[in-house]
Amino acid sequence: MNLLEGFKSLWNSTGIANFVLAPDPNITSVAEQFMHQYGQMIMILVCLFLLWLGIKKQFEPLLLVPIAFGGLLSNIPVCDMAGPHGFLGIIYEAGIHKGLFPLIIFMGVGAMTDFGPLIANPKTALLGGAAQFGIFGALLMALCLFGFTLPQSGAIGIIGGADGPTSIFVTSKLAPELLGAIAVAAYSYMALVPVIQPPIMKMLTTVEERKIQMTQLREVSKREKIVFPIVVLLLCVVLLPDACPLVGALTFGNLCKECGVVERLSDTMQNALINIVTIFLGLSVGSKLSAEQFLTVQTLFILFLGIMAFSLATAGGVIMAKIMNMFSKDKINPLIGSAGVSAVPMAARVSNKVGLEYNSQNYLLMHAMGPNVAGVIGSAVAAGVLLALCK
Amino acid sequence: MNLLEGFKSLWNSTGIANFVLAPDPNITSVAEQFMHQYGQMIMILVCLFLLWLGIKKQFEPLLLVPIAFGGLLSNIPVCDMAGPHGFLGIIYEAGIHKGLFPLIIFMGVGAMTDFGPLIANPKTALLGGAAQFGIFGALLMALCLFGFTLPQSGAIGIIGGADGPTSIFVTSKLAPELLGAIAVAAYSYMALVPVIQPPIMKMLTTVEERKIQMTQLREVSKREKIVFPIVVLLLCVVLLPDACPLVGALTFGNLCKECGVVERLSDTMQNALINIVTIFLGLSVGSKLSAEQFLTVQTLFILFLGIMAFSLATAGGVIMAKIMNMFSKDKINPLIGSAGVSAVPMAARVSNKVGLEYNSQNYLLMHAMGPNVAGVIGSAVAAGVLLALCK
Amino acid sequence: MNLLEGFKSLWNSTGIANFVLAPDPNITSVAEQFMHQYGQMIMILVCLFLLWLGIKKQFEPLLLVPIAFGGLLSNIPVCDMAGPHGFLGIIYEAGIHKGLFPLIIFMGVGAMTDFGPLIANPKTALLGGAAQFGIFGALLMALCLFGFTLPQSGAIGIIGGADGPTSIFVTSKLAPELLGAIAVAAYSYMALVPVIQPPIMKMLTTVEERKIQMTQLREVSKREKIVFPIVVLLLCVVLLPDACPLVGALTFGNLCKECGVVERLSDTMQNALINIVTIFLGLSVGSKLSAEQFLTVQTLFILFLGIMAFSLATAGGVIMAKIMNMFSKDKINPLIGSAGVSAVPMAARVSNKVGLEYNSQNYLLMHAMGPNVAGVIGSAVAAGVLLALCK
Amino acid sequence: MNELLRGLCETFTSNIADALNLMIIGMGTVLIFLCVMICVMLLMSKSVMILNKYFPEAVPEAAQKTVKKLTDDADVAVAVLSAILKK
Amino acid sequence: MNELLRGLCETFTSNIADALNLMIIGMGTVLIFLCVMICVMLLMSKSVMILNKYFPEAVPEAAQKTVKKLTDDADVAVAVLSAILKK
Amino acid sequence: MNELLRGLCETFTSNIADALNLMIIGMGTVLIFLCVMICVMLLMSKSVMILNKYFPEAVPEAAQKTVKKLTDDADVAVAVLSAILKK
Ligand code: NA
Ligand code: NA
Ligand code: NA
Repeated sequence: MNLLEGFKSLWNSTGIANFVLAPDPNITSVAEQFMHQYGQMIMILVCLFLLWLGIKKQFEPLLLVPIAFGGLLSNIPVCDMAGPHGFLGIIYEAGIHKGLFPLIIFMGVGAMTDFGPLIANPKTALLGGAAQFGIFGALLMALCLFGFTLPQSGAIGIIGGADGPTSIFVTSKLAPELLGAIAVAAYSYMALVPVIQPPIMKMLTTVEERKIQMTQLREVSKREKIVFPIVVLLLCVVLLPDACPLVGALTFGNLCKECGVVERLSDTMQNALINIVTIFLGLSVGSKLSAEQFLTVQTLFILFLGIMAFSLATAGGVIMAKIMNMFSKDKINPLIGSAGVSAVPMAARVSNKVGLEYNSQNYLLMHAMGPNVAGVIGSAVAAGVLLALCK
Repeated sequence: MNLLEGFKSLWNSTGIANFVLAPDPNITSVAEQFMHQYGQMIMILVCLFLLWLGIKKQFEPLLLVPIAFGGLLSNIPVCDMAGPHGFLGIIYEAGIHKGLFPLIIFMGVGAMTDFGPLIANPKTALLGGAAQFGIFGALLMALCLFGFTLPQSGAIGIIGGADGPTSIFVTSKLAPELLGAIAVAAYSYMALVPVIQPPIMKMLTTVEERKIQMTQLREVSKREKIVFPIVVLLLCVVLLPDACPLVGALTFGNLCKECGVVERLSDTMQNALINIVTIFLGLSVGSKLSAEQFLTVQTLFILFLGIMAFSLATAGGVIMAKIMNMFSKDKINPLIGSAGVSAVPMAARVSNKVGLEYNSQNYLLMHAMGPNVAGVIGSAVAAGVLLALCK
Repeated sequence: MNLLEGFKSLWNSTGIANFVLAPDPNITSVAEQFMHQYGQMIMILVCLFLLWLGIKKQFEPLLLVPIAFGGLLSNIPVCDMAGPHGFLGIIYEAGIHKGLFPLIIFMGVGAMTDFGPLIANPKTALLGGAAQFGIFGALLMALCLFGFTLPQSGAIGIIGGADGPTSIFVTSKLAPELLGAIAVAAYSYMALVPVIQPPIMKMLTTVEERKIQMTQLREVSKREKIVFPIVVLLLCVVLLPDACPLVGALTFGNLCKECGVVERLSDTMQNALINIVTIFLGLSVGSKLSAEQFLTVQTLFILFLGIMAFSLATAGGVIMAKIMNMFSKDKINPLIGSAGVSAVPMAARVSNKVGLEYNSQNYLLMHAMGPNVAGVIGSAVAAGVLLALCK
Repeated sequence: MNELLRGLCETFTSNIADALNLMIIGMGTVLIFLCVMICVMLLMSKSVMILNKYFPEAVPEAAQKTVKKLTDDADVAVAVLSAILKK
Repeated sequence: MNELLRGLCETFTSNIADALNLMIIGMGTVLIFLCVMICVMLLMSKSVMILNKYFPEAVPEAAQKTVKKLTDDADVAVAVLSAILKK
Repeated sequence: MNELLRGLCETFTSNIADALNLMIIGMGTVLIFLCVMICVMLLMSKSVMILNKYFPEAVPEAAQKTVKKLTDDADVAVAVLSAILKK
């Protein structure tokens, strides 16, 4: 090895020498050529922006910080960390491609979720169902207006489910090439729920409706809480086996929490296990933030469709509450309808906050938790439909 | 996609349409045809029963709840969760087929076990050895009376070791097709030790024997506890290398516990790590609860042989204590012989409880812990013999 | 199966019958024949000695106990635990060969490291740079005097980085056959830092220099601590992408620690995750302690080169401090130069202790932490150079 | 050109139809699922209430644990207190 | 028929023999293993006792830790106490 | 023999050259990296200080948490204390 050669070979492996790729003579479009040459550099700036969103703006930092950092790492030139032999590529293959990570996280979500408010007032489940309208509305727009394929449209629609692991699970099966954009959109909009929802909620309700007070929820016995996850799983078995991986993981976690005899396992699912998997899920989702897949006009479309999905979901929940009020004398405050989008517990808190603006004694939080957790089940069911029909 | 077609394809994927499989014209036997058609449905009921045993009857819930839930999930039609691309199938392949999970759990067991009582009174180890008679007795019956093959008989016999990870490790090597039934039998009977053992213990002992008081155990120094796992491993290296994966994992955990300089690792083995692996071990063992493997007359035989194995093991331990009393003036209370079956610490508690019935001042717990932990080593050694000779 | 045959086949599988292998007629050298026949037995003794070092002498027990135990297990005859289907072999393949374990541990190291003292006094980073001289000095000796190949020399040199995960990562890429010896040397010498460094530090400094007092460090704001890991990663991206897996993992952990919004993840990296990975890393590094790879004269060379690497690194740091004092009026106590070898926080403590010997009011600990953590970055950069040029 | 337009138009129509069908099927499935769930839950609650009347639940362990932990902390405080008062 | 019966009989006999052999070998191995273990343990205990006489064990760290933790909690209680008394 | 010696000599010379080159390149890279890092850090510290002047940092959460935890423990102590005083 010669000193000059050595320095030169090292220089050739530096980022300075590799950031700007040589122009590819096969690419004729100027914009594409620019993307080809400067893509990684731009993606690093995008990832730094996402990091800033996560840390400074606290947009779901538990996910966005690892995702953004994973994106940063995977856009480093020379060392192909997102490739098949790279750190992130290996984790992606083992955890996301095979679907393990989202399911394990969903177990943890189950072990952290209290379905009590839903059991106490079952009919609020319909609000969580109506909010899935956002999924199918966005799917329609993606398919008809923006020219996405059917599987891609399904993956984009699922953003409206406002549920991270569900989105990642479905996208990794239907359209893995969009995983980066969809995950970023899903987690960002979940963090933006307090900004997106209130105007829609106010637009669709009258001041009187917003002041409706609801009767206090009855107490739920331990036995009901134990039986509930089993019942949901069995229903899912009977009606929609395709949703069973997601619903199964959720109900397993919840059963472990509620049955009271396996506290060790339930604690682990809620802490060590979900944390470990979150770190690797985030990093490996970030590995899909490559320039050629993220720096496209499709990503802009996905960001737009994502906000449409959230808005339609919010509207769906609120309108369903108004419809239910027409047929029932036990009035529901339609503000809790918006909580049906899931985004647990953010959306329920938004319902509570907007409610308090109009009646400072009207605490809607527990009432909103019903549709909120029903929304998680609803999204999982909708995911099952998409997995069955969009492949 | 046509609306009717879509609904039809969704209907065809529902559990209702798939639970009852179409009759297979190649199957002529009515019973087999019935099993073929309704097997999954029956297995779901069986798994619900196992869940009930785990939750309500607290039969080793840490294992039985995940096993039963895994069985539930793997019997859901359409979504083949126990298949090679399903969630449970992937975990099974990576963790059980390759033997990692049982060994990791055995590390945790080692890190939780105190061999002090055995070191204080080494000769009680013979009781833990004699109790392995259950393994070979059940093996003989399985091979000669019930027509199992030699590897299958070995796997069935190991139920008599009363040790979950050992049973799963051996069965996954010798007869993976029986894993579901053997794991269920092993964990159920471990939970039933307080029911199975006392009659046998009383039958084989006189009232005078049951009242024998034993001298208090001497204190064991830290150095002895550190040297003990190394000595056991070296013995195993010299005498029976085939038992070394199991004995190695056990002694590694124990050494980490006793050496006092790696508390971080020992704590992790006893908590986060063993809990995480237990969740996945349970779920993936459950994935072997398929109808065609579990709903057979063999399963009934295994359940019968399992209880025989436990009974013979109990008898073996008690009789060995009586034999030892013939040759020694330092009398052993034969009630602690039954603790040799391992099932730590349940069997030792049973010895204590039965002892107290006959002499309310006679606390046998610590004395019974000696054979109890020796039984773990004994079973691992017996497992080594089976792995060496039954393949 | 015949009783005699059975006993014989069991006997043939015992360690007694297999410890001493039959002489290989193809081996002519007496020494090699002896090694071939008695190698495993000797390695077990070596591993017991390493265990004793870890437990009794507390030489980095968190690593040395699992490494030694892994070595013990992998030298057991008959059951090929370090082979491709053995417990340790599988873990090695998945975790070390693919590079995951060292990177995950480096994340944890990042989450445990406070770069504050370095940010407060950036110029001390040069000390951490100069200490990397040990790496290249040892590399030169290995290549020119001991006849190692270039990749092997690079792996041996990295011992001078005094950084476990970095050493294992580099060695597993450049010279996996030396992994056992290099890991043992690296961790042993890290534990021996309080013995190795003081004489060299005293030899190279005058009493007056050792009494130099340094001004107290300014406080570092939270923002600086958050920006620091990002800056280091970006620099690494620009200057040396080959070091990015290591630097990326380190800075990810550190960012999670400092950003304050993902405490769950940071806690997990510092505890459950790093502990779990440490257990498996140690055991699987131990699986490379096979007789034919460890019981060679090369291992002696590596042990010698390792101590040379540490000594040269210490000298490099101290001399750099003296050089810097020539050009700056803000004098640095050269005793903190030795902390540049990393071995966090042992080397910094040594600086502090030696400093106190000569001026009982001169607390150098925080000043020494600057070069100490800079040494970690410096070693990672040097590792990047080796990975780029030694392949 | 006419051909192309007609082709586009047809694709659009078929896409709209697909999407609307999916929407109807999907929302239908979700709402049917949840309706059935509501019915089953009401049934379940009724049966559990009857069950609870005849076989009352045992006092949950968790509550006892919290109490115990509190007591432990309290024990420390009491110990310290008495130590101080003795001084 | 006779052939079949004889075949079955032979299989049974061979199985019995196999199983009995396995039992003898297995129980033998287990008991030999544990006997050797007992002997080694007795030896070990003796040697460790002699060792302990000449090189007594250091006080284990764990104990100190517990004490420290207790003290920490106690510190809190003391702090609160003094704060209250000052008010 | 002469050939062999010359060969060895050449290998040795080439190895020395390689190793020295590597040392220069390696130490050069490490020191350049750290020098650039030092410069960037000084710059960064300056900019952050300016930033901190105009946009002061929020009080970190962690501190509040510790306080809260202390208060919790303290609450226990206070509760015990008042309970004792009432007795
Ligand atoms: Na949802
Ligand atoms: Na046993
Ligand atoms: Na270093």
